[in-house]
Amino acid sequence: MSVTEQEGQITYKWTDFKSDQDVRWCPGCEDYAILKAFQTALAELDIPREKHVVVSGIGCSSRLPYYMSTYGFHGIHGRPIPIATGVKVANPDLVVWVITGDGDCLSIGGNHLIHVMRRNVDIKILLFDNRIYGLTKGQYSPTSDKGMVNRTAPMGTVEEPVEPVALALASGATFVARTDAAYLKHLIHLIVEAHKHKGTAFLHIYQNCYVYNDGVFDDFTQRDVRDDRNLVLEHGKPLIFGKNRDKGLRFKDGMVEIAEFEPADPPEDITIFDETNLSLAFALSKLYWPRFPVPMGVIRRVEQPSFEELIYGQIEKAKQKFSTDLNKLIYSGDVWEVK
Amino acid sequence: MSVTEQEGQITYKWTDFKSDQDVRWCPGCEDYAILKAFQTALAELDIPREKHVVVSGIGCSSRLPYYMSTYGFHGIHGRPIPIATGVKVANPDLVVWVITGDGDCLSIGGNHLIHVMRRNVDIKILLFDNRIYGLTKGQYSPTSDKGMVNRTAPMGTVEEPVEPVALALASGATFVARTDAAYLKHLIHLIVEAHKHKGTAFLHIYQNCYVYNDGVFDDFTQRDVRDDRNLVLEHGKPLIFGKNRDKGLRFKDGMVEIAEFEPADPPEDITIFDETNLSLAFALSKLYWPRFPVPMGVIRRVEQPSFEELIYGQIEKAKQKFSTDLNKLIYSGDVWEVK
Amino acid sequence: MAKKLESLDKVTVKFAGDSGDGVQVMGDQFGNATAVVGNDFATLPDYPAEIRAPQGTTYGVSSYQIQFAAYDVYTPGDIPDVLVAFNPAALKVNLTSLKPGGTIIANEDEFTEQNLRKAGFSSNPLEDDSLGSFRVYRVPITRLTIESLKDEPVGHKDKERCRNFFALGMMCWLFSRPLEPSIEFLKKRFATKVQVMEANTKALKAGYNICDTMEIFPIHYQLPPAKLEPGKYRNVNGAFASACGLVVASHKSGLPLIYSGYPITPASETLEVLAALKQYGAVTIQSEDEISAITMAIGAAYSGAIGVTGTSGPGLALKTEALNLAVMTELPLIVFDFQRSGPSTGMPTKTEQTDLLFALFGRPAESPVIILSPSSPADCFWISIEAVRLATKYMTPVIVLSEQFLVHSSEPWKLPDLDKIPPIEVNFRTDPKGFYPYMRDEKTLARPWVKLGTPGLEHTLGGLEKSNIQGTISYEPENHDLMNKLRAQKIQKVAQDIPDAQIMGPADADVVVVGWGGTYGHIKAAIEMANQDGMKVAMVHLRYLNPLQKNLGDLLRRFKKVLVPELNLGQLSYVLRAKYLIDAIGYNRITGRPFYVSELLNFIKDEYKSLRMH
Amino acid sequence: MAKKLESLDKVTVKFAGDSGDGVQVMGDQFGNATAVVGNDFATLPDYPAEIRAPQGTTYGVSSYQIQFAAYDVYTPGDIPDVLVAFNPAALKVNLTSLKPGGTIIANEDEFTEQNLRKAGFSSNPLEDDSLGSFRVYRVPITRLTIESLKDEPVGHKDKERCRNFFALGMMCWLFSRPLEPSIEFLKKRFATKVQVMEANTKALKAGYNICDTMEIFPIHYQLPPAKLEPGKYRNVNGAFASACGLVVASHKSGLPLIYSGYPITPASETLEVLAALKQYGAVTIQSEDEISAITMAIGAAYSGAIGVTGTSGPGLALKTEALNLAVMTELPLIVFDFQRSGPSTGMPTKTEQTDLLFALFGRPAESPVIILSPSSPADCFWISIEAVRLATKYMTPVIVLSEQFLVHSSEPWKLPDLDKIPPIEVNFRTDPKGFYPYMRDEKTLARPWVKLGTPGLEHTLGGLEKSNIQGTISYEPENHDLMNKLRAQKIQKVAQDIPDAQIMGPADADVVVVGWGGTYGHIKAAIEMANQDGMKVAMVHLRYLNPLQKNLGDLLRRFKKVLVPELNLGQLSYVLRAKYLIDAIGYNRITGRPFYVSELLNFIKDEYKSLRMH
Ligand SMILES: Cc1ncc(C[n+]2csc(CCOP(=O)(O)OP(=O)(O)O)c2C)c(N)n1
Ligand SMILES: Cc1ncc(C[n+]2csc(CCOP(=O)(O)OP(=O)(O)O)c2C)c(N)n1
Ligand code: SF4
Ligand code: SF4
Ligand SMILES: [Mg+2]
Ligand SMILES: [Mg+2]
Repeated sequence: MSVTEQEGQITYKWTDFKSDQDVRWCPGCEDYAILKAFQTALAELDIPREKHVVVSGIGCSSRLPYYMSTYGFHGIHGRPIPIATGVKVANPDLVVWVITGDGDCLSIGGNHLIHVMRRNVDIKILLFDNRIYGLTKGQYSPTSDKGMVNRTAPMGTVEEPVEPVALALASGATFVARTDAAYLKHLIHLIVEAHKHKGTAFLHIYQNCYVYNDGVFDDFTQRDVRDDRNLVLEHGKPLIFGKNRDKGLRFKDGMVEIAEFEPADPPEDITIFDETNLSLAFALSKLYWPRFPVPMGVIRRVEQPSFEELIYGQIEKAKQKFSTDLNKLIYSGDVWEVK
Repeated sequence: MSVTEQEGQITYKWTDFKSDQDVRWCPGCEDYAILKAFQTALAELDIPREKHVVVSGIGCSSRLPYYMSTYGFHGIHGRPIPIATGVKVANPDLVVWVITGDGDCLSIGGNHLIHVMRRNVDIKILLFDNRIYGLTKGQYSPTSDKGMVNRTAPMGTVEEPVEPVALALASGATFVARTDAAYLKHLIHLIVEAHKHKGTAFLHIYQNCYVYNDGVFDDFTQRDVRDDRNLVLEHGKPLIFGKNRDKGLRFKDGMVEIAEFEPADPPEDITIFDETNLSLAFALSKLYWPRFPVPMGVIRRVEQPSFEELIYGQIEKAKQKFSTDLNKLIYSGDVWEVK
Repeated sequence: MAKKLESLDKVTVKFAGDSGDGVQVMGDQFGNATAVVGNDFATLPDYPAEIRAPQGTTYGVSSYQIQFAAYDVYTPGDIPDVLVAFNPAALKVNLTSLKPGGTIIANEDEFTEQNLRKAGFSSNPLEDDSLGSFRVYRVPITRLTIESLKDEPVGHKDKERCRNFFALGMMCWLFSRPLEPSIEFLKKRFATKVQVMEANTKALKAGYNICDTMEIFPIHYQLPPAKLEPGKYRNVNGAFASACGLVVASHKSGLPLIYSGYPITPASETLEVLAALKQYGAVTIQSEDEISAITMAIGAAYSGAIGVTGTSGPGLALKTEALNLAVMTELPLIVFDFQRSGPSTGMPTKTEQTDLLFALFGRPAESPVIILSPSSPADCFWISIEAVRLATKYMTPVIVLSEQFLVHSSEPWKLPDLDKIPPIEVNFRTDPKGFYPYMRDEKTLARPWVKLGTPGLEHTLGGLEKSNIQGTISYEPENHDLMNKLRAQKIQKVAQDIPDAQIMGPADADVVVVGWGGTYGHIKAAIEMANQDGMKVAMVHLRYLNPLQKNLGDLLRRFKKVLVPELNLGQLSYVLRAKYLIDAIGYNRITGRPFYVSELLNFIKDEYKSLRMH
Repeated sequence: MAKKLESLDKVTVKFAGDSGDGVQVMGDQFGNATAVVGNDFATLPDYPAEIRAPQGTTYGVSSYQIQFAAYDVYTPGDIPDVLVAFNPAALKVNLTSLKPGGTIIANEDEFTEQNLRKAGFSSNPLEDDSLGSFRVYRVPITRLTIESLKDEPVGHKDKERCRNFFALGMMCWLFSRPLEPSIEFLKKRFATKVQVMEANTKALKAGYNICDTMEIFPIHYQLPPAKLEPGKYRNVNGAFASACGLVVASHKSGLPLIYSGYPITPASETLEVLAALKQYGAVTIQSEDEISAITMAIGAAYSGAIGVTGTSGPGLALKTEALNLAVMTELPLIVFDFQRSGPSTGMPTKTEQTDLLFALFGRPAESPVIILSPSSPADCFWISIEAVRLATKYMTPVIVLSEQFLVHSSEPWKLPDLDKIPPIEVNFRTDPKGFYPYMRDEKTLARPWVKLGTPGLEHTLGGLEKSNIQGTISYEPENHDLMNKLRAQKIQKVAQDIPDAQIMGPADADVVVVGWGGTYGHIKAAIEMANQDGMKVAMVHLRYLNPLQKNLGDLLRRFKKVLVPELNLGQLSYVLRAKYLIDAIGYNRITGRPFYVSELLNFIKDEYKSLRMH
């Protein structure tokens, strides 16, 4: 550990967030990249290490807390969100992170995702979406493509995949962002943005599972195609993409179309992206390659009081309004005396 | 029972769907109205009574199966959807209904809602949304208004309500509709439409709980105001509402605005409603009184193969492709003989 | 006209009527008046399963039973001596459980043809001979109430609603109870509705006075005060006592209290009571389901707070998996199970004691936890405190097995001196030197508890098996064996930290009756009667169910017969048999209601007799 | 040069290496070759917990153990006589469990400095004296493989990958096994990759021939064929046998099979096997969680199908609430619990038998179910069929307690004549006359099963308590007591319908060893050895755990000592103590691996000795 205290400031290196445990993901797994990004982001945040709590469920991704030098909790399958909620509500001073997988968060744990969104608990959720169950060796997940052949669907899955971003939005998310594990800088940036947000932040990360679902995101994340196949969102800017920035999106009456134009000369009716526009965010969340570019970046960000803020607000109010004398509590009924 | 067989046709009256059990909801409860509508719709459908299976969870609403003369199953809290899925998959000939409440379906059972939508199992879900827990005597539900004072939130709830329609849409719903229990005819109509749909149908019904949440929908459902405060959706028609049909909605770039106009003369740019337009449906689902009229009717309807259809399709294919001789199964490994 | 005044020493009264008849308020107020005259008492409200059943139906009957006496009272009474029936349905459902020769006071105004039909009477029982064996008083309560309020400036409906206070006035006269507590109550309750308050007060007095003037009852009764320990008392039910105990434990330990629960009958009450105690810092969360409720509590416990969750059968079932996480991470966690009739949804508003084996064994793998159980409504307070003490000291989940009966039943509670309750000492680890997350305290085998945010103690917990001491993930065969045995030993060590089991009753008894939970009062009453009848029967009542008290086996082996009455099919019996190879004999009934003292007495008698015959 | 050929009667061999070394295939093929020469055998694959641990690490070691003999084999062997170590890590993790004086065959090419360091060796054990007590054969397996394939038209990597077949060839020579089955296998496996097939075949032969030619082993062995019952055999593991049994039961009963499960180790395998059997009509659903899995199965059962769900500890925990719904609605439902090490996530890839009390008591309230447990991989087939028979006949959930060990372990299975398996008779109610949903069959107490869609039998089931016979919602106290007792009796009645418990071993034994589940083979082997050692020890192995067989109590009371070895802290012991007041003595170890026969033998010896001393 090398913490330098300068004028009350702590300066961490990303390695200060490494634990002494051997990392045991498969060689080639993109979980390594996310771990590194996470450690780097935490070093950037400059918050004392002991204030961070990293809570996870069960899955390959959920092993992450063991590799961190912060406080950590490796929970049970599907439940990292309520565990993290408990941690945060019990001690709002902590910085609470959730590490979860597509199975953990969207299959068994899907309900908690809905409810944490509407509560807006100030926790940061990093969803490692590899569209497969890694730890249990290759069954399909809720984000697996329809028709995908795998261990529990030898003739192909028959279910439509669910879109995590759309689900979060529908549930009342106040911060939603998306990126790919291979976009290291973007990922670090979004982790930092997620932290800055007061309330629940949901970060959807495409993550390649090298063993059971290799290359599933390649079509739109490979270095040579990504500029043409990603739509990087910027608040207040028109929805323009393409290596030459010569394509844009137009939304009207709930429909979207791609406009192509001369690089320097976008038409006026290209839709301007607005982080606070829920319907637009939802429409964007449902764009997929190859029909559309895949949106990346902050998809929604709005301010709203957090759950624990409101809870402790009520407690303060009650303390002002009612007596806090414990005796008053037990004497609160009709009391009589026997002599 | 009075069934008349005419040229192979059965003719039911709604009373043929009544059971011999006393109905035990509170006097004044709107569950009575939905029960009646349901029985009436079933009579309209002209399907043999024994083909209907009504599955419910736990809650006031979930008592409904006992009052039906069909097959019924009163399950456990939050699980009617998977139970119904099991019934339907085991026997696709049956007509399977789910009766559920806002707590049952959206709190403890929220996850099953997501997953049945993406599976598109051919079951029909009737959500009785009274924005409260009735059976357990008045705690708040996921649809309760923020700030509402109730038994578990004596200083008001601190959670944003969840919108069932938005959640269903985000999860991949192929049929979503909404109405109010007081709109008897509309309700009957939508139940029939739900039945016609092949795949999961989700019907969101506002239902007044007379005892614990009386009048919560009155603002936009009372007879004298409803025309101005509801937006009745019709596929292919412009989004026009108002007693005098002098107001309409315009959607652009994810934003919506109300246009007022002369009754006979709607502007051209009023958005045309399209049942298959997902983004529009989502945007509509988030409109609330008093800022906007509340959309009623079929909000989304698209065709997609149902879950059980695909499952049995695969089974048929496998039967054609592989031997169905049981001995082949046990002899499938390396077999040797001991003499 | 002076009325005959007789002395009685013990009475059970039941008020019964439609949900709208206000019998619960009436019962509560009668209890208060009973307290003031110094009788001991116990009460049992009974609500209909339906939210608001149609008026006049048998399944819509709400009732309130109270037993009071000139000496110690342990139960709300088996079957009433006196039934106040506000309508035919109330009479109907209570007829089969009324003392032979008992008294019925019926509001004859409600015995209309329609109501009689709804209740399933073919003719009016007040007029035919069917009530021959009872003393029946027909009182036109509704009409008398309205008559007495004819000058009051409130509407007809409001006047009618005063009939419970009119009836209360009558009962106060009949049993010589003062009206003042009820008058005080009305003042508070209707502080902003003065006219309603005055109408009710007037009805109350009218009910009292009319008995004094008119020939309604030929006689009235007086019960000398019970010899209760001196002190201040209040009436308390289990829901309130449990919540109160948690708040006090939070203050005594200096730890924040986080209670997360999902509504379920009859657990909701405790959540609701706590939700209204925010001024004491109690945080309550209504979670989306029981799984999130318990996992939130686990998160809170990891954070360094008292994490509590409460539920009933179906909900506890859902907490099973997460409970094991708490066992594995060795975190203090309190889980309340307010037992109700099952399996599955069962009879959700009824009581039974069927979750003992579930609490013991209701988790996959070897998963020992502490199990406590309160014996009475007031004991719920003490058990809450004890649960927090043991959970934090031994770093383990504690299950508190309460019961629907205890939640609603009430009894006078001698209010404790809060200052005399010892503090709950919690020593968070703060020293990073030599720290490992699974190092163990020698005496308790507890691992250290760390408040998150403490520098230098960063560590990760989780559900995978951990190496002892270091706490890193371990698949080492011998370590797993060791950890399983350590987890078991840790819970067994608690036996050193709790009082020994005590025998109540004659030292030379041949027969002992062992019980647990809310049957305490019933067993105690039965034992006292048995001993009065000349039998020598002792009693052991367990508040600690896991581990069992260390002297229990030896103690039970002293007796020729060990009897175990339970509201289940023999769960404690099973445990005693397996642990001590004692041929425990069960009395097992699961009817959804508490035992009758009389059936327990019969059971004891029969077993006692067969013992003597050998 | 002719080599010395010796006769042996029993050997345990273990293949160990990196996941990439192909030891599982090698083991399977060695098993096949072993079958062909007529030895009896049992196998145990062991996978690393990590998906794909870094190469050369100890936690990345994959292994395959096989015991084979000239007579009956009951277990895969305690510790190997022969270890084939593909790398230093494989040697490292197996060193402590290798027979003293045993044989090590090491691929010396992998004993590089880097690999030695990764495995935690400070010096090369093949070169220092640390392996002194073992017979060590250093073989440059990799180099020899590549050398032997120098003319093959495949890449270097592909050549290297043939080293498992090279080693297999060596082992076939060493134990005189034919190569043909493996050659056949390669033909099928690489039907479309002829060059790879040929390379592997060549490597296989080269491995064999090199031993014949070169001085690698001074000796080789031959085991005479075991005297197995004549018939056709295949090697089978528990996952496949369980799934197969369900498919056969579905055909024998004429009922559709709906299996819904959520993936979890080691239950996923059975779901995966079934998912690939669609041609037999098996419907599998991968549900969103375990709760939906079981409730889907309940829906299927209500519909009139065989509803099955399978899981392991944490998943079973989640099914608790719904299981009670099936108990209450009295529907046939099969629940597989493939037990694994817990509590909580525990050691998910390891075995233990810790869910017996959970299966018995792991539900709130009184909730009896049938519990069965297979004794061996092949028995999984029969238990599946028995589960379907009993569930549908008694209209009740059945829990099948399988184990991680049984799922993966394999043994030769004498293939049954499917036509001789009796049909499972299911009589759906079709007659509306006099129908009530809770009327009961006199003999079984089962209520009628109705296929949904049957006209005139419309009814509603649910979790609320029902009146007996009519099946309407009932809060009636005596009805609830009756229903609780009927549900219990119904399960007890099954004891009339199952074979009595049998004693295996000497009729005049003083000591009996009682076991259940996958320890069958280990206990049986220990018992045989004990009796060979002159002790008189009998054995009773339970496949029916609830209800227990009706003669069991009497049978056990005949013995002076009842020993109960279990991979838990004494769960069957607890049951036997409680039921029969027998002082059952447990041998309890929870290490995540099966018993060693030797430790059981020691336990038996000690207890036997202490008995003689009295
Ligand atoms: C209650 C329960 N059910 C099932 C499992 C088995 N299980 C462990 S991880 C997992 C899914 C892993 O997939 P995902 O969440 O996508 O994480 P990944 O491994 O892909 O990172 C499952 C089904 C479990 N541990 N607990
Ligand atoms: C596992 C479980 N948790 C909790 C309950 C208690 N419970 C029964 S119904 C209900 C909620 C009812 O609300 P809703 O679904 O909105 O139905 P309503 O009564 O309003 O129609 C709850 C919490 C239960 N029966 N089972
Ligand atoms: S299985 Fe996939 S997700 Fe899991 S560690 Fe390996 S590559 Fe990564
Ligand atoms: S509590 Fe509300 S929802 Fe329930 S029956 Fe009564 S009025 Fe209807
Ligand atoms: Mg995944
Ligand atoms: Mg509701």
